[in-house]
Amino acid sequence: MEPVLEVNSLTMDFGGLRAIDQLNLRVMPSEIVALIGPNGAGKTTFFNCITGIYTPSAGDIFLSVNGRRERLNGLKPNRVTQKGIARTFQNIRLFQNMTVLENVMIGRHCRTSSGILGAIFRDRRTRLEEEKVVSDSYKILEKIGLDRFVNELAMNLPYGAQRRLEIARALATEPFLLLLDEPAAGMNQKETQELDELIVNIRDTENISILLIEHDMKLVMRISDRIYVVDYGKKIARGNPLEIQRNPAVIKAYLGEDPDA
Amino acid sequence: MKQSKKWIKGMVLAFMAAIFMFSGSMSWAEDGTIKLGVAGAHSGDLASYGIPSVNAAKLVVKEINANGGVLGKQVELLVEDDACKPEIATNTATKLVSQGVNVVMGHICSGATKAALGIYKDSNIICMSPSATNPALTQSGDYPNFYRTIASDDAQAKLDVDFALNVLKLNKIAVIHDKGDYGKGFAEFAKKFLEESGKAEVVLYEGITPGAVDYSAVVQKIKRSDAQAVIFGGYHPEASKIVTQMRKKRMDTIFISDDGVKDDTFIKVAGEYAQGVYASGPKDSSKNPLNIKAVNAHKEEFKSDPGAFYENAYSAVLAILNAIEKAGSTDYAAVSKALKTEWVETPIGKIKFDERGDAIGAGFSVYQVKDGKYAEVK
Amino acid sequence: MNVRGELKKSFQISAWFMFLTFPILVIRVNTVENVIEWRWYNMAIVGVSTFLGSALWRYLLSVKEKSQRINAASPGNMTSFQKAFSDKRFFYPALFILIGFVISFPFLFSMYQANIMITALIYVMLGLGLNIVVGLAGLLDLGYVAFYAVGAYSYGLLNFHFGLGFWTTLPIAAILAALAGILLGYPVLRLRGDYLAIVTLGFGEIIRLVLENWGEFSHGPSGIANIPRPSLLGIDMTLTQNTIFTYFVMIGLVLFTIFVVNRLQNSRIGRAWIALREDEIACQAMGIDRTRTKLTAFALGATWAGMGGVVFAAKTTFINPASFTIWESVIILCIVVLGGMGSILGVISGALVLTLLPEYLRAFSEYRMLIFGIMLVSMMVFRPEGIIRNVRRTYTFSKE
Amino acid sequence: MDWEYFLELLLGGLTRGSIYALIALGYTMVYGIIELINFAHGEIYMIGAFTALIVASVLNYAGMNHVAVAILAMVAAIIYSCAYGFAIEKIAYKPLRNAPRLSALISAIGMSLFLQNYVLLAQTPDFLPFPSLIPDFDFWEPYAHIISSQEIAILATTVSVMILLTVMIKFTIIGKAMRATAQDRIMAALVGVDINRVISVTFVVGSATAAIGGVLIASHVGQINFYIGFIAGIKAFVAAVLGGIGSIPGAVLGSLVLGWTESFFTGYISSDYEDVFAFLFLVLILIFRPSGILGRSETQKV
Repeated sequence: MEPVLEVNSLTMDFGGLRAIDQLNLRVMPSEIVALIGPNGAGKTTFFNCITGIYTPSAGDIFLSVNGRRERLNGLKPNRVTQKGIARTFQNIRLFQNMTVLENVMIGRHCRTSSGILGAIFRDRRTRLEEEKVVSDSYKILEKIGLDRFVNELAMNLPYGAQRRLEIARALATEPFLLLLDEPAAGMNQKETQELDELIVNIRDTENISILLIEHDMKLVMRISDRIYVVDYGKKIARGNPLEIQRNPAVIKAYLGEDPDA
Repeated sequence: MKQSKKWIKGMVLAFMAAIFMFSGSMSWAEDGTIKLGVAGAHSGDLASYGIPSVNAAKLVVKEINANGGVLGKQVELLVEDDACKPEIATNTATKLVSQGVNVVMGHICSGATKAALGIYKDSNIICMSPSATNPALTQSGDYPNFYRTIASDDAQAKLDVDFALNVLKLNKIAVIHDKGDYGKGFAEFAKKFLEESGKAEVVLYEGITPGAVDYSAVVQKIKRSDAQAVIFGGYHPEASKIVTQMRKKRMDTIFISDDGVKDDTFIKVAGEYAQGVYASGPKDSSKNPLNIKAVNAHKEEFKSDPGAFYENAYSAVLAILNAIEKAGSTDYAAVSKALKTEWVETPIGKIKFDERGDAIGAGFSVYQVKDGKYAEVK
Repeated sequence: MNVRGELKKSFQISAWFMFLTFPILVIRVNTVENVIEWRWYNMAIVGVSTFLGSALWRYLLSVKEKSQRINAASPGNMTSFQKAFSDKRFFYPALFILIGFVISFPFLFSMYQANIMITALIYVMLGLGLNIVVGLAGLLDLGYVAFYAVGAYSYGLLNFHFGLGFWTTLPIAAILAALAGILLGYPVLRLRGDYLAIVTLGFGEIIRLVLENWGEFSHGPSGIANIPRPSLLGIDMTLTQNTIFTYFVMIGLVLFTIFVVNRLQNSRIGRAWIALREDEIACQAMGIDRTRTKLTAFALGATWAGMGGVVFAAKTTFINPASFTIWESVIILCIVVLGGMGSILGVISGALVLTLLPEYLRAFSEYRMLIFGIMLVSMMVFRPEGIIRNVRRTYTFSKE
Repeated sequence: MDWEYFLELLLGGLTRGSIYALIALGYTMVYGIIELINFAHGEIYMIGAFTALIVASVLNYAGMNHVAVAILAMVAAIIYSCAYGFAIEKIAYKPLRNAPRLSALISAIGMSLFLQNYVLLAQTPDFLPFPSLIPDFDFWEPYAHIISSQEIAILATTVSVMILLTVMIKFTIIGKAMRATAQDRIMAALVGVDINRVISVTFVVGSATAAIGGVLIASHVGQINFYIGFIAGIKAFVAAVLGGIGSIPGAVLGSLVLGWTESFFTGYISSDYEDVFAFLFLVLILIFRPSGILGRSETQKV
């Protein structure tokens, strides 16, 4: 089977600083892959390279969907999203002054097409499309469990709900691959548990592959099919949770220093 | 389809009927006063050109009212600000018209005057400006209701150019302007007259940015052009900067300018460097008893010397009120006729108006700064 | 205790202001005539007025702080005004009265009132247009006046050279302004915040300066005169009739603007603008094309300025570059922010306040700009979110 | 190539640039700390010049000697400008610290309008001659046509103010607090920086530079009115952005570049389109360097 995401020797330099060094990574269809590593290891930079916020200095990024393999290097972020990669952000980046529903509706933007004239004249096609956007978005919120907040402003949501809204918004773009940047950061035990179920649920029902960055090792070990460990931009280990837990390099570089992280 | 067209037609008709019906009833009842509108820049960065005209109007009206008014009626002043902006000037003009003014003294800036004149014209109101010098105002024939007590830019430019060519016998001249309505208008005419004369070459023609902190680059350019003289169209703040910088660079290029520079502030600011500068301005009437009286009245009432266009405004008010007196009413046609036929004594001399609305008798002469004062060049 | 403390504070502030205003308010120098005038009475006025003023100021500030604590922004928290507005029993009669008033306005009041109302309505249009750029898309544009100038000069020049009428020019000017919006928007796509502001300010000035200097094209600083007023089927109208007619033209145009802006705002494109304003990175990550979204905002914002410019030229019958200075952009920006960014009703009230206020302040003649300045500062201090806060649309769903 | 002409333009541009720089420094400081385009900064410059004029006139009237008058006028201008800057911040900006940034901008615009009209009404709408506080030294007379002593004074002041400010920001405690506040206001407050004090000091220092600029420039130009602040302010702000707003050397560099641009464009092409070119130049610079010449290019945290 062809991997959904295939990253070959990706390198990213900032001036003299090498943030990512020759990184290879694969995500297979319907797989949950975790990317872990100490702070500053280059994980978020890796996400930014994939989603087009940064243009990588070297290496290739391929996305394979329905048998078509496309190179993503140098595409603008919105094009990457359109191709089928959605993401969440480590420091929550919701549209604070929009309602929860509208946040999700924004996610539908790239899957809809009505234009200026449609907006002004509200022809039948635009009306139908708009109705569909609203109902689709609502369905997503129901699924994520945020439907009771529909008309709240995003800024007024509790912290855990904001994280979930980020996921809902990303799902609305109909991705094949979902990148989650520390989805459990700042959540309590119960919230993490719920998130855990949510992620697995998304994978199971939607057939979406998931690549996540996470510091909560319990979560990572519970849900990941495979784990990549990076340090100083380099991959130091790869394997299933059990292998990783036993890997001496990982224990030395990461778990050993800070087992609770 | 047909149905809807009919519907639109009906709407339009009903609409027009409403407009005609109501607008008919909006005439203004005569009351016991003659209403004189005074419009111009009374706020903003050009206020200093407008406020003296308000003072002039106040003083004239005060005196005339004390002596029994005009046609036995008291004169009422309606003062409105236009900030020298065309868009505000239309509001000012409609406000004055709505208040039922009989005549208007103003506006100060040519642009604002042009915008307001259409409204006065449609309302049959005579408008006399003390300071709007744009030639088109009288020469285009578009504004039969317009008069002014100041000469137009082209008349002034002609005077300055003739002076440079015939008296000073110059043959290389730089023409500089401040890009403004007044300055550029003046400079364009100066350039045209110079080129038509064939006697002198325009070696430099440039606009400078008003309000800039210095003009050294333009001054260098003048120096390099080898001009014998600069003809400058604009106002005194820029003129004094240019003159000062020229003199500091030890250039003795002759400086000839317009009415906007013939201001005592220019001499004060430029100090010793002002010496020898030529500027055209209204004919010297400082010996005219009416002028002396007007200036003294200002000093007494406002405790300061009158500012720009004070005499012109004073004369304009006198001319307007005199014409109403002679015409026996505020009727548009009668007053127009009186303005064109009746001579009147004013601080700028004995004047009446020609067919186009320019004052006859309010000539210009060239002045030169001598020992800190403008003296008429004979 | 508290009263004494407050009194003491007021005393200090009043003493501070007496010191502050001493040279400029008390001494007047005239270096032309070398006269110095001492005006001690001004100091007394300042002392008393700041004493009272500072007490009031602090009182209002404390009120504001209290209300802020209670009032968290959320769509459920509408002002009483907005609540009344959304109440149908209240809304329809109010709307009816408003329509009646709008229609009868020029007949009830003088031509002057109709005339300044036209000006106000032009600014409503400009405000709504700029609201798309600043309020919705969050692009700080300090050169909006450029498009206004494009509109006004389109009419002035097309009429001068080709004799095109008001109604023909209106759509042409709108298109030209939109094109100008795209043209100016393209190079500044990468800039954000204040850099964008200063570059757009530069563009505004460039347009004005070109109009001023390129006399062969634009008639230079002396402007274009005798621009015809709006016409109706070639009927000859007196000035008063024409003013009334222009008033209704403007009412129509404003209604059209409100209609279109309202629809845009609640559409796919409108949501993209708001998302762009809220977070550019996240917006792109959601698959929104930043370039296109920004350019549509610039273009659609500029369109209204273009049409406003045509009406402006027709109304004043005379245009010159001096009408399109940076102050004009600033005033339009003030309308948007003072009214309430992103809120149509807010922008309308902002425009009415900011254009009618200086006119009605004419009674204070030379003090009016001073009062205007104080107004702006105090409005922002006590109500930084503007007169009317933007309220997000809510949706209702029935649980299945 | 006419070298003398080139040199003259270079010097002219240098003077003009230093004039912009004296105003731009204050702009850039305030912007660096609270990210506000302080529209009223130009007005503070104007008030400084007016205060100096008033004080100088009164003292001259009282018959004091020339040097004392110049010094006292300058000191008074600085004191009053600082006081105004301080008061403006407290009234118009401080209550808006947590409000949307545009609200603060509008407040600044309102303040600017207010101050212009305040001086217009309290003093005069006319231009007033400004006495030359810096004398033309006799020994310099032979070279004065190349560069006058006043121009030298302006140049020297610009350079020393720039150095002083840089030293202050780099090495003093308050300077460190300023940098911390500029980086992250909340974090700075958490580690014990008194934000209110830092912002007040910034306004006061910014106003002091504006006052020095106001007096020197007015003395060079020889006339002032209530409107000079607005015109100069816009140009100075453009210069500050050109150099990279928030950066002290950037403000000076931007000002000089702007001064030279205008000077050479006028000299070799035409002064008709001088400002058009200046603005186009700004646009071009910002397109290729979106944070100005010396501005830190913001790497966005995602």
